[in-house]
Amino acid sequence: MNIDYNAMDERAFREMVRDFVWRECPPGMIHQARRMRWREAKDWCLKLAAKGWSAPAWPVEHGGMGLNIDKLIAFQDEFDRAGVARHPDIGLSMLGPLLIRFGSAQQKAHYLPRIAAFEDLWCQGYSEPGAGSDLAALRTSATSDGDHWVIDGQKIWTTLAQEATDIFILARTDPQARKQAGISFFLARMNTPGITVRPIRTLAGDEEFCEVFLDQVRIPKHNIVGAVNGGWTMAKALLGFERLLHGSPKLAQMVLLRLEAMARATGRFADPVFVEMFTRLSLDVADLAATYARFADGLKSGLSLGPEVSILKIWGAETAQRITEAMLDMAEEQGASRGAGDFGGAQVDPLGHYFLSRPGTIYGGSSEIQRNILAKAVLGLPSSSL
Amino acid sequence: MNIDYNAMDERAFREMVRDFVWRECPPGMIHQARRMRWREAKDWCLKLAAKGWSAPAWPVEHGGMGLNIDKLIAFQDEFDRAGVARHPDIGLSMLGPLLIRFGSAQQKAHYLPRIAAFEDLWCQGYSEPGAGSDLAALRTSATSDGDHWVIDGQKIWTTLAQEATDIFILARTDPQARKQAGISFFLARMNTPGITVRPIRTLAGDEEFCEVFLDQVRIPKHNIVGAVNGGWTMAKALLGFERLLHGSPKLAQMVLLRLEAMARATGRFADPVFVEMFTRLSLDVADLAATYARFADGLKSGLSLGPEVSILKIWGAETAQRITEAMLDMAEEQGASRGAGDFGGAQVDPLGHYFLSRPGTIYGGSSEIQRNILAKAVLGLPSSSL
Amino acid sequence: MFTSIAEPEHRRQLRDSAADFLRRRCDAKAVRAAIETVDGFSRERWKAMADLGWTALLLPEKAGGLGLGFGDVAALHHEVGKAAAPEPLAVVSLLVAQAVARGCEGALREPVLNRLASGDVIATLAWQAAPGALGSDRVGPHAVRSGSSWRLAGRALFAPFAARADGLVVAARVASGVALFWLDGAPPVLEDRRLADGSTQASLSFDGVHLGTDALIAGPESGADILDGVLDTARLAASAELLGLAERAFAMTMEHLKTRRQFGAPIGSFQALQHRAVDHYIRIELARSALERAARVMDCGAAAAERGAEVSAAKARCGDTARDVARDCIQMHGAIGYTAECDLSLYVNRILVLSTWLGAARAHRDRWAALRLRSGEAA
Amino acid sequence: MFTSIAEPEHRRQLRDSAADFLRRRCDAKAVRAAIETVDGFSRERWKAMADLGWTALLLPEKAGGLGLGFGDVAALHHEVGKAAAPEPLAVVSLLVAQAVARGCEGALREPVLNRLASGDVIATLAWQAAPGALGSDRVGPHAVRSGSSWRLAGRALFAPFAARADGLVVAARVASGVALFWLDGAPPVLEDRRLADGSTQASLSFDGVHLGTDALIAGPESGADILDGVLDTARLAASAELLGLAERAFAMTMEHLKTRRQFGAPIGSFQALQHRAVDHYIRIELARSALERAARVMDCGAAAAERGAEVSAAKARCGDTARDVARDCIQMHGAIGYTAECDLSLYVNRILVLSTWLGAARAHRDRWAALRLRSGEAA
Repeated sequence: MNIDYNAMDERAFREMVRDFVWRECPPGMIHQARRMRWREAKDWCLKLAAKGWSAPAWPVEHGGMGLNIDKLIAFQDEFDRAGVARHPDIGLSMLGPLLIRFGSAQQKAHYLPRIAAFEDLWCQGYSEPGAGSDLAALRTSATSDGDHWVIDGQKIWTTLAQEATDIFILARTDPQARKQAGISFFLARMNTPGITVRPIRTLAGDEEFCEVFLDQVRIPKHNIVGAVNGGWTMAKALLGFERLLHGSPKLAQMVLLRLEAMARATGRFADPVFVEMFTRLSLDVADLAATYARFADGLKSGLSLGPEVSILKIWGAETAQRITEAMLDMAEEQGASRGAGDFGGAQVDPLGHYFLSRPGTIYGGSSEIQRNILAKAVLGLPSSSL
Repeated sequence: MNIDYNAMDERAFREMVRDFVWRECPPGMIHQARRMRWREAKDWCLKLAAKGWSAPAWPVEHGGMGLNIDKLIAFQDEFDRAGVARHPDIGLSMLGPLLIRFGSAQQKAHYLPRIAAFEDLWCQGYSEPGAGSDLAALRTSATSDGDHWVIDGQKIWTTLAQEATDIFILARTDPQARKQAGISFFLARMNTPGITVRPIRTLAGDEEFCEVFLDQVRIPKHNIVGAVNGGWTMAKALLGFERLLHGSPKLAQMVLLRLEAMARATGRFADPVFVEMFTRLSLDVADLAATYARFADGLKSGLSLGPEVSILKIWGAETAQRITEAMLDMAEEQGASRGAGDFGGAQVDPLGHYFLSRPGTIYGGSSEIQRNILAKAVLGLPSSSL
Repeated sequence: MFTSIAEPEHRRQLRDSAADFLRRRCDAKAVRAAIETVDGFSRERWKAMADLGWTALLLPEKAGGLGLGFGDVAALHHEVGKAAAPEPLAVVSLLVAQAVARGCEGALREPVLNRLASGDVIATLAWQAAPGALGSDRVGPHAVRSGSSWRLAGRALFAPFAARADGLVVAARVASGVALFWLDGAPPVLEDRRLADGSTQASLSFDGVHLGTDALIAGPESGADILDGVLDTARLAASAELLGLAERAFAMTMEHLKTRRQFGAPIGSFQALQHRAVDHYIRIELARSALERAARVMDCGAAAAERGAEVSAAKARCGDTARDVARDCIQMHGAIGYTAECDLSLYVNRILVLSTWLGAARAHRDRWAALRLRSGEAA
Repeated sequence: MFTSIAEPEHRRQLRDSAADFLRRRCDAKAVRAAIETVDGFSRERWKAMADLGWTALLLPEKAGGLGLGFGDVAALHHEVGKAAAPEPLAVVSLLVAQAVARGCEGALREPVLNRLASGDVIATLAWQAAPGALGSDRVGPHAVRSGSSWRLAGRALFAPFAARADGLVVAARVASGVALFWLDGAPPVLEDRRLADGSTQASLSFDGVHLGTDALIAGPESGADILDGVLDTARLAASAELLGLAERAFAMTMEHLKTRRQFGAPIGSFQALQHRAVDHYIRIELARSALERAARVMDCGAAAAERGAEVSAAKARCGDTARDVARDCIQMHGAIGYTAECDLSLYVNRILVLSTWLGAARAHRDRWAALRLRSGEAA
């Protein structure tokens, strides 16, 4: 099993990935207008894990594929082209890289293999009610009690907490410290007494997010990552991973492909007004992808990501939204129905895609907040007092 | 000559106006992408004056036509349909109504007939360098000296000051008073010693605006309108006239008609992409006109104009801009030329119209400032400290 | 917040009584309860609406109606929209009852109109051949006379509430035009779908359906005109509901902006949000103007082309505005705006349905262009 | 402010030397002086640019050129755009010199290329049949061989600087394709027009023009390909200039926002303006990506269809972005932005010209769609 993927020719590597995806990925995982649940994704996840492909970006010594950036992009690209839906990946894409960088040797040895094998499914206790994107206003508290921390508070917008086995939690360990100082980063089993989950129904009718109530939750002291009161470092690093993740053009590309499938099946390419609009959207996506590649090139040549990387998330999320609005337009009366409908033989769920693309401009720092940051940090415009 | 226009049937009234305009208006005044100079407009203006039609909105006793709002709209509409360019009208549309409301008997008797006969051409000394839409920051001063006021300062964006015979000036008569208090409203001949004019060349290559320098300009005390330190009332009233004037759909309608003329002459109505865009723009203009009519109906039924009237100016100016951008798009390579070009036989100046529509979102309270006011005064959103 | 221009006294009374009823009987909780039922609306509330005369607004007084006009229809549906009421008011009172009232002079007329006006039955209209079809030139079902009966065939799409209906007007192509028939009892549902707002729409198949000659409401000499007329009337109502929905969604969002704080200030004090809010306010006012213009033109008895152009202008403007307002209200609410428990969701989902019902914006702009630009009359 | 990704060393040197030259020789005052002359540019500065080798960037070193690539052309023109330099660099060095260099193997080659490279002559290209025409399928002039000469006829539109030129490449339809000819001396100008930026464009008439057979640069076997190739090369340069123009106009506006105060604060602290500024920043970065992609594809020697698609994508994006940036920079400057004395005017006017030159955005999007969507390859 010790293949050096990075040494492979890109074409051969892509063929290998494509071949596996097309052969093994269940049809129910393809072209979905919503996030997959564990019961739906399980077969596929276990196949990936068995193949050693669950953690493409992790170093080989931690059970990952150790792909360099070119191969990582190619790997992801083949998944996207096939239309593979996102499986539960918070452990893999968020916590894993964080532990690799900041975790203790014991934490790495214990958690990483379990994440890569999908034995543990993680969720993140990050946002709080009323705090939105303003992390400095964090109110969940952790107080020391012997060899435990006792956590009290409430988290919200926790993706798929109802099926997670574990949660990582940001909590305030020093109530005196100002804002970001005094926050720590904890790991907890979801079955710890005092943790309750309440799913939140979304506009789309799904229960993708949850509230997580933390009532006197006792966590062993060794379940802290990094230093006590050092959680802000972790939070920033997570934001960094998120920025890259959220800047990916893949949602926009996926919905553009669905729009194209609808249009081809229903003969809309004979409508010049549609073609004009589709062309604009295609170029919006192509130029997003080219800009993403430019940032990736920068990373490869050793530049670090500055705040300007936010433009990818803003443009990607807003472009995806525009595309789904075009899907609704094209669907006409059928765009009002819940669930996939038949468009000249193509099965597409325009309303589902419309809803799916909404949170992209809200979570992980809303588009408004990203614009505030860019205006000041990149354009050097003066602070407003607001 | 004592016709009661308001008693006429609307159709007959319109026919009368249309007939006069089509017969008498010189071709050089039709479909112009810039403001007319006095030498270009003179013949037409004197014809209007001779007919008694120079001041349609003024009461009959002051030499106006005394039209009610329906007839006023019809009158203006016939001018617009014929494509009549705007002649020098600051005395007629701004100062006249102000004097009728606030002027002394002597001022009315002296100035109004001269304005209606185009003997005097007025310009307005309103904006100042660096003050933009922020009138409270006015710096031009007037100090009392015997039976004169002595005015010092500088005005800018004064439309066609180079050919005006008179100017009205806002100046600060009480430097101690805060902001809007302490301002007065003066009338002056342009040939008064100390007044110098410097035309400003615009992007479009015209000299539509001027700077006016006021250096120890002595004005007789009776040339003040309203009370000393009461100029803010005048300024607000002017803003009120301007709000209505600036809310008119006529610029948008005029450029839409030019766009249509270009498109018909060049066969662009066979292009579905053009038709889709033209339809959107047409509905933007039609709904603007319907909203304008709704406000006019409100006025007729005795409602006063609240701050929400600003929506007309914002939408009208921005719609006109979108239309002129569509003209540029349609003109393709010809859109880069200065002056009118031939479009399948239609003579149109897309670049001129593009430039002409720019100031609409800047002067008379920029679109940004209008939005600030609407957000607070109409939507009741909280003040930002900015 | 929104500009009110003087309305006739009887219309203001209609509005006030509607607003009062809806406040009492149709708050967000009541809407939520209704749309989670199998019907997707409340039969009780429907009956109460009928008792108020809402199902018979346009019917002449001698037929037991209120004898009101299109401006009044727009006013009522504007209020209905503000409440996001899910009852099939436009379907029953405008599509169905108006088709019967305008077309039928036979024995069916009185009993059907009475049953519809009383709120005892739900009925719907089936006609549409394909997505984006706007009128009598695109009728799906067809019929041939065979002795003393009509043999129907073909399909109709997007018939609202058809799987919950107790009767149906069906438009069918016949030899020389379009005829309208009354079909008593449960419609022949092929596939029933639930829409974003909890309401339902069905596609119907008329293959094998036979009707007696007494089922004919309107023959080919008038069927097409009546169909196009009731479709435009229902579009006027849908436009008014969209306006009301957009206004309320916007007003809820303004409240949210005033109360929710972030970074130490109410988010409504952020200028970027203020300016976007103003943009929506402007567009809502334009939508109101377009709606009022269409109602006025209809009240003046305009010809079909004029009526069609103005109704299409209103439907396109109200539909686009409402959808854009909905989209941005979600964004301005932040994450809470994406949840079903936020009342905003009721408005967003209903806007998503009504903005496509009886033609989405693009189709209506195309129709406006076909009616207005051909003759060289631009704006 | 703008993202810089590592460039090859020789390109950075080219940029630095260009920026240095332009800073010294082509500031706003110098641009203003040049565009008010009859020529609309400075012949002195033109000569100096030639001395730096800018007219011979793409020519092989053995032909006296610098032997550089398309990425380098884009970099140079990006700098030229930042300075709003009015000289006809893309016209002479890319349209004309490249047509001669790629096509001509006869006696004309050396002397013409030398005269062009030296900066001693201004020459232009005439080909375009109609507004919106993009390539060899829409050539205006035509020619027939008659004994030992070619008889030309027909018109060409939008030939830049033609009334100031001392020579001309003309593309003409011939029996079996498109041929290119060299025409020495003053072009046959029908109508000369001054453009927004002070430059000039003429329409030409070739009726009655006779050329010797030695005037043939490229025959029908290669004329169309060469014409399409040089047009795309010049579009790459125009896209780069547009990017540079947009960047500088934007940067000037950001400076204005930082220094100008209103209502007691710098206007750049107003959030609504900040967010709009960010929107333009994003689009400028997208334009940069599109431009770099097109240059890379051309440097890889892509086939005509691939090259055409990427160049059109870049021209559409850069043209639209620059025009939108220009429009909003006027607005964000306030009244001063509408005056000719504000340096912004130089940028706005040049953007208005270059965004339409060799095809405006819509034409290029249509071309992209024709090249990319037909084959089913979307994005």
